[in-house]
Amino acid sequence: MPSDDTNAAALSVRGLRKVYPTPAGDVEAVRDLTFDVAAGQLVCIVGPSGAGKTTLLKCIAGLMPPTSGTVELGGAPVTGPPKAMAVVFQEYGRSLFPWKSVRDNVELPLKVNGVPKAERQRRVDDALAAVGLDHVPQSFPWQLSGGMQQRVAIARAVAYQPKVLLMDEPFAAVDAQTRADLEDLIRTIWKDLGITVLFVTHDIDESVYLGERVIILSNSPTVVQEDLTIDLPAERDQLGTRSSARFAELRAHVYEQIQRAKQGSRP
Amino acid sequence: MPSDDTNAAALSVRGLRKVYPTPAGDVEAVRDLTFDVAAGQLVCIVGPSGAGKTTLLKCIAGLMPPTSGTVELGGAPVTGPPKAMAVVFQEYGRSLFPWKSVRDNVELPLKVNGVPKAERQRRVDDALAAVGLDHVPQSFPWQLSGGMQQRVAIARAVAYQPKVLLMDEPFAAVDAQTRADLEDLIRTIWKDLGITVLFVTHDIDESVYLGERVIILSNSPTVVQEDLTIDLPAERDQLGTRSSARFAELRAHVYEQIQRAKQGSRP
Amino acid sequence: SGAADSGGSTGTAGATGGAGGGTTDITVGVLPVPDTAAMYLGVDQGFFKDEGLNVTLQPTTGGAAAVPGVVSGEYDFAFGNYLSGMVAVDQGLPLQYVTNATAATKTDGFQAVVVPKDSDIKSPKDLTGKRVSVNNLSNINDTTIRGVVDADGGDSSKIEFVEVAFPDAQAAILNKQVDAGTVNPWVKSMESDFRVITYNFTDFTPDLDIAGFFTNTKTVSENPDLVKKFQTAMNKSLEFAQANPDKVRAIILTYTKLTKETVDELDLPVFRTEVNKDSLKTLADAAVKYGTIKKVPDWSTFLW
Amino acid sequence: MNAQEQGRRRGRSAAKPRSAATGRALDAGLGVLGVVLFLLVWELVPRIGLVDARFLPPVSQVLGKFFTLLVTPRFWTSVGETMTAWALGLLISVVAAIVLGLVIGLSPFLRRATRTTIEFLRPIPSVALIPVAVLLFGARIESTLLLIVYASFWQVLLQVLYGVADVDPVAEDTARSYRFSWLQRVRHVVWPTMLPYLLTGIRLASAVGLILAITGELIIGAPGLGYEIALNQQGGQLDEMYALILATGLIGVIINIAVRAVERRALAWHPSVRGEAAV
Amino acid sequence: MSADSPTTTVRELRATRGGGWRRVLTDTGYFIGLPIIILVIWSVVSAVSPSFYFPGPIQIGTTFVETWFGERFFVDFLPSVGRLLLGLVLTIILGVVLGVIIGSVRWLRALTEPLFEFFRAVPPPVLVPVLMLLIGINDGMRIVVIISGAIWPVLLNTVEGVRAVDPVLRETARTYRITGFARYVHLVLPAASPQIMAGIRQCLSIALILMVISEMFGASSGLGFTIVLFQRSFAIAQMWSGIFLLGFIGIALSLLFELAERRVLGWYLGQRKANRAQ
Ligand SMILES: Nc1ncnc2c1ncn2[C@@H]1O[C@H](COP(=O)(O)OP(=O)(O)OP(=O)(O)O)[C@@H](O)[C@H]1O
Ligand SMILES: Nc1ncnc2c1ncn2[C@@H]1O[C@H](COP(=O)(O)OP(=O)(O)OP(=O)(O)O)[C@@H](O)[C@H]1O
Ligand SMILES: [Mg+2]
Ligand SMILES: [Mg+2]
Repeated sequence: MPSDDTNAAALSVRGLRKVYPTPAGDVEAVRDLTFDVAAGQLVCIVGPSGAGKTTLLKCIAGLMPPTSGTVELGGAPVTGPPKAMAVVFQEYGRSLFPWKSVRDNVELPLKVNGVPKAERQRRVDDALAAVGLDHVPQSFPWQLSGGMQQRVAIARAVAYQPKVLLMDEPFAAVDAQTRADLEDLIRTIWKDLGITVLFVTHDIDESVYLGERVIILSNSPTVVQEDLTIDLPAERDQLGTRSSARFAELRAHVYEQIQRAKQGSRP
Repeated sequence: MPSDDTNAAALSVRGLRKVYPTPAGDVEAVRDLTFDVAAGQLVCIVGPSGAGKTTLLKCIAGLMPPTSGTVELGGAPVTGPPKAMAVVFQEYGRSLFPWKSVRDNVELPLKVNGVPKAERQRRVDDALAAVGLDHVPQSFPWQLSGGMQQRVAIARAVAYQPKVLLMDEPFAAVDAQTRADLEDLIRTIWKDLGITVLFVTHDIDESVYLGERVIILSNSPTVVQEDLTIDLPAERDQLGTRSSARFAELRAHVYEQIQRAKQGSRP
Repeated sequence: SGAADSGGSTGTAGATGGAGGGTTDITVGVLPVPDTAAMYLGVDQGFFKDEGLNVTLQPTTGGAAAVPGVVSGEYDFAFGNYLSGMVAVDQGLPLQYVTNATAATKTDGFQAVVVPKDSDIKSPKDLTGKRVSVNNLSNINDTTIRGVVDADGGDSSKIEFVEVAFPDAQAAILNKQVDAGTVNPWVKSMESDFRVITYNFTDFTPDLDIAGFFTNTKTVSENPDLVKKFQTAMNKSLEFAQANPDKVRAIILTYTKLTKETVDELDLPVFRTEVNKDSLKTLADAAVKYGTIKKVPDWSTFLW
Repeated sequence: MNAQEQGRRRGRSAAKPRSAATGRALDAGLGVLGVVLFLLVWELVPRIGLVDARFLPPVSQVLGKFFTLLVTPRFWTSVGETMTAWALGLLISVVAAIVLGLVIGLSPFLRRATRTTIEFLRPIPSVALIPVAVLLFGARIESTLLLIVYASFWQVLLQVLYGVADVDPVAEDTARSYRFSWLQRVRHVVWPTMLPYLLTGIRLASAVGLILAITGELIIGAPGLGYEIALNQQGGQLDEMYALILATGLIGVIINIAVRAVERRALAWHPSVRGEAAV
Repeated sequence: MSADSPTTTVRELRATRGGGWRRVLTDTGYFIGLPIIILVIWSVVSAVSPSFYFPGPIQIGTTFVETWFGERFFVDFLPSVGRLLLGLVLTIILGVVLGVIIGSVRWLRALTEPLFEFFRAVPPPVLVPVLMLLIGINDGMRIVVIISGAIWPVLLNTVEGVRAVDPVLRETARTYRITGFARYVHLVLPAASPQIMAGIRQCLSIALILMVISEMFGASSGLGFTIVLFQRSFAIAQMWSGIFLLGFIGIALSLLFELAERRVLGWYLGQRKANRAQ
């Protein structure tokens, strides 16, 4: 399902501000975020814990209204969950339906969105195979280890074939080897389907390895600390890319920026 | 509380086997593990998910009896939780008492073990400061982010001033920067107090950076795949050490061994 | 049977040997209904004090609760209809009636089986095959109604008896849940809605004794003195009540929730001291016939 | 209930924060409106003759009676009698259930050995014991007590057993690894884990206990509100009967509010109470 | 991508089953041990010191057979159980449907909350006289009595369960555009089912109590009535046999419920167990 307007700004965030009202007073999670993502781009977002990454993603997904500012997707303002968008939530464990098997979890969104049975099955099989879970389709989520659960959530998003994919620390629970495999999977899907991907992580290496761009967020209340273009070659591989000199430079740069962000420096 | 028999084998695991009886039949988690740890050594344990790392740690901690084989600590067989040993559990969130504040959680083991009040307070304050949590002593665990909870569990172990410290993936939930700080904290404590540390992780870089030795476990049913001595200088720092050539070599070696372990190769 | 054991020593709180002028504390289980007016009145008038009895009246909801109370020794005496007593004795419980409490009226109904004004039930035999409410099944009302119906030429085995408490009976009849119902007290003002089919006590046998006070046989054998005193006081009360209907009406208002209008209309029961043994024999025979009890009680130990 | 209720609580805590005070005021307003609507219906139904006013007096009449009742000492004596039986029964069953629950719950052997017996005794409805109570105690407070204790004991016992079984094995291991003694484990680990279950059990038990107190009085005739209701019903004083029913309902509401307040205080650390603070 | 190490579940299935017979024997021992001990003690005590109110188990046992295997089975037992089951079914349907509606509509919830709190607190027995007046004395009244008392746990638990659907799940459903009816089928009802089942479990015992109570007023047949009649006529052994019969009904209900629960909540029980182990 390659996007047909590859050059337009698929996503445009303008002056986004989000304040959580709580009994104890207001919490300003995000102060002022402005950035654009072109259609078909893969952007990583890093930032200290509590910076507002999840908050930002939820606003983009139309799950909650911003306090002020706008989010536009393909030119239209986001008011509710848009079509053809999939989200992999940070709380992966809680985002799976515990009363459905792995297979049914992946299949459900396709079913209620009217995908015909034959195609549905094919897509589900492919997605499960891609994340290495084709051997446990009848298990329930709670019978799996944390890493496996996270992969189910990823498979669900992949099978959905969205135009925009939002992922919130999707690899936090998987071991190093699997993580590397999944990183490559995301890049493959992204290139094959031409989708737009927003990828939140707190692994600096990962953000550099994956992204075309890395957006570094400041400490809360959050603004964009830096918007960094990753000028690594498009073809990347785990050993070669990660040991390249440019990778080390970019990595060091991001590291330094985050450290500054944590110490409270603002752009 | 530096150990007084620094050269003896503090910990000796001989032919350890652990079978879990379950309603559906027996599960052999650990088949045959034999290794020694000298007093005052820092050993990292890596291995595929489900290899039995947690099982091993629990047997050492005297929390469950091995099916066969022995665990000896300072020459005496372990039959119950030994004195002067602290464990940081993998399920850090569940190991904190939700009905006690952060401070009380750290203090409780000292209290029930009869540490006088003044000293108790000093130790708790120091431990909380060391993990960067001195600003939230009155909070309850569930008011903290995952990374903070994990640090409370670490602080509790540190304040206990054990002779032997067992840690089960203690940094899984903290962000990169904090993780680096905590790694250095562990090395500092270890050197200052001269304690014996067993550190389970699935971050390969971390195991190489931290340990004097890395024990690599095979796939379940588990044996020792390789026992690797880390010949890096004793003084380590995050930037220098990690970018050294020897580090990269060791890292690659461990990586390869784990990959082989996952593919089912056995020594 | 072991029933007496569980009671332990008789529950008479005060010294049983209150032989001299000292008073004895006794507890009497009563129902808060007009039938027990004589007892309340007697206490009020001091007849029991005169006999050296300091009475505590303990209201209960039914004879069924009073019997265990007496057996266990919690109550020294209790109010209960004669058929309830026969049932208990039939099961081997050690009870003995010591005085009368109420008898059916000679003339009019204190208690009646009624139907709606427009019902096609005209006489007792028409109750055959109908639903009739009584306050307690297997007790004095269904037994007497059966007797009346059979005597009238109907077939009482075809009556379907339903338990409905007296206060609910009117509503049950009006709402057609039952075809006929036993009401108590039956008062004139109900005549606008209902018609009486039978005054089932008087129609069953004239001068039927309905209820009395009973005690544990153990009390009778071990403490005849106390029983004697109680009987004396109670007889005085009954006579006084029979002679002073106004005082009876006044005292009823104090311990029931009946309204003044109802009480004024009330057809008071007869308060009589001597027991009409023949009426009880008739009742017992009918109870055996209809299977309420297995055998007629031994009169020498049933009545004092 | 039990663990499932725990689940609910966790869920609730994560629910969206309310839009503050205005929302709450609106809710309260709607609640009052609901009550008013109900009273209106009650007033109208007998007035327009849908139900015979003899059987269901209009609410104004009942409320009037209710307020006159409030100044009669007899009413308060009845309330006192009912509440005494309730409180005593609850106390007995709670203490017994805690002791037995801890003893049984902490021993796997006892847990397995008592299972069938508990499963048999528990579902026997306590009203079935009314005849036994009557035979044993007559129309005394002990009768009601027997019913209350029997009914509420199982509620609390089951909750305590659930609670003891719910102790997190990781927390238990933590305590053991730091060498807590048996007593210290009960005090610092088992008891706090069990507490929310216990309080749920007490809340359920207090509701059931009140039901049984009133039922016992109503059917057996032990002194108290239930007996007054029976008396008024027999005397045909329906307005007073309804007023008393109203009173029993209000007592139930008050008890519920009180127990919940205790719960909130005792469980400030617990997810059900921590409310919006949780992330 | 490397294959995962086989999961525990797979391995568990493959593993051998050990000590089958001994397991069965110990299980049986645990199952009937204590009941047998109690019965024996009871027999001995009642043989040594017979009590009018507490007949021995053998006497109650024979009385049980005499009393309930005969006409009473059809006249008292079946109608009572029929009313109980019908009442339960109606209670559950009504409770869940109302609960889902009220739980989903905020203003409705606010409107009804205080009223429900009140009605739940009214002891159901006092409603019996009222319902007798309003409905009459018939099976309908008895079933309404059961419903009016037993519905609260189901209704209120459903409301809470519907409200407490995990927000992450709710958001997941929203982003995948699972809305409308599908949302109830796939999200709301399953998510609330642990709580609904908890409510139903509570409602079982209340319904049984109310079945008995409803038959203590204005009935001429039924278990509740019969037991009281036995008591009033001092047929003690029969009375106990009736009480035990109620106990058996209670057990049967809770067994039925557990069967249903295992079907409906298989996922939930498994999940809880999984969280508990390790
Ligand atoms: N529902 C809420 N109510 C109040 N404050 C909230 C709420 N959700 C988030 N916050 C606050 O908003 C800030 C941003 O939270 P958010 O979850 O977006 O951070 P994050 O960048 O995703 O952090 P992490 O890396 O730990 O996931 C935090 O300070 C958090 O405490
Ligand atoms: N209580 C238990 N009952 C049955 N099997 C168990 C139990 N605990 C662990 N196992 C099994 O034993 C094996 C080893 O488990 P363990 O938790 O020690 O692994 P681990 O190396 O700590 O894995 P991870 O890195 O995922 O924490 C796994 O296959 C697991 O399924
Ligand atoms: Mg986040
Ligand atoms: Mg582990």
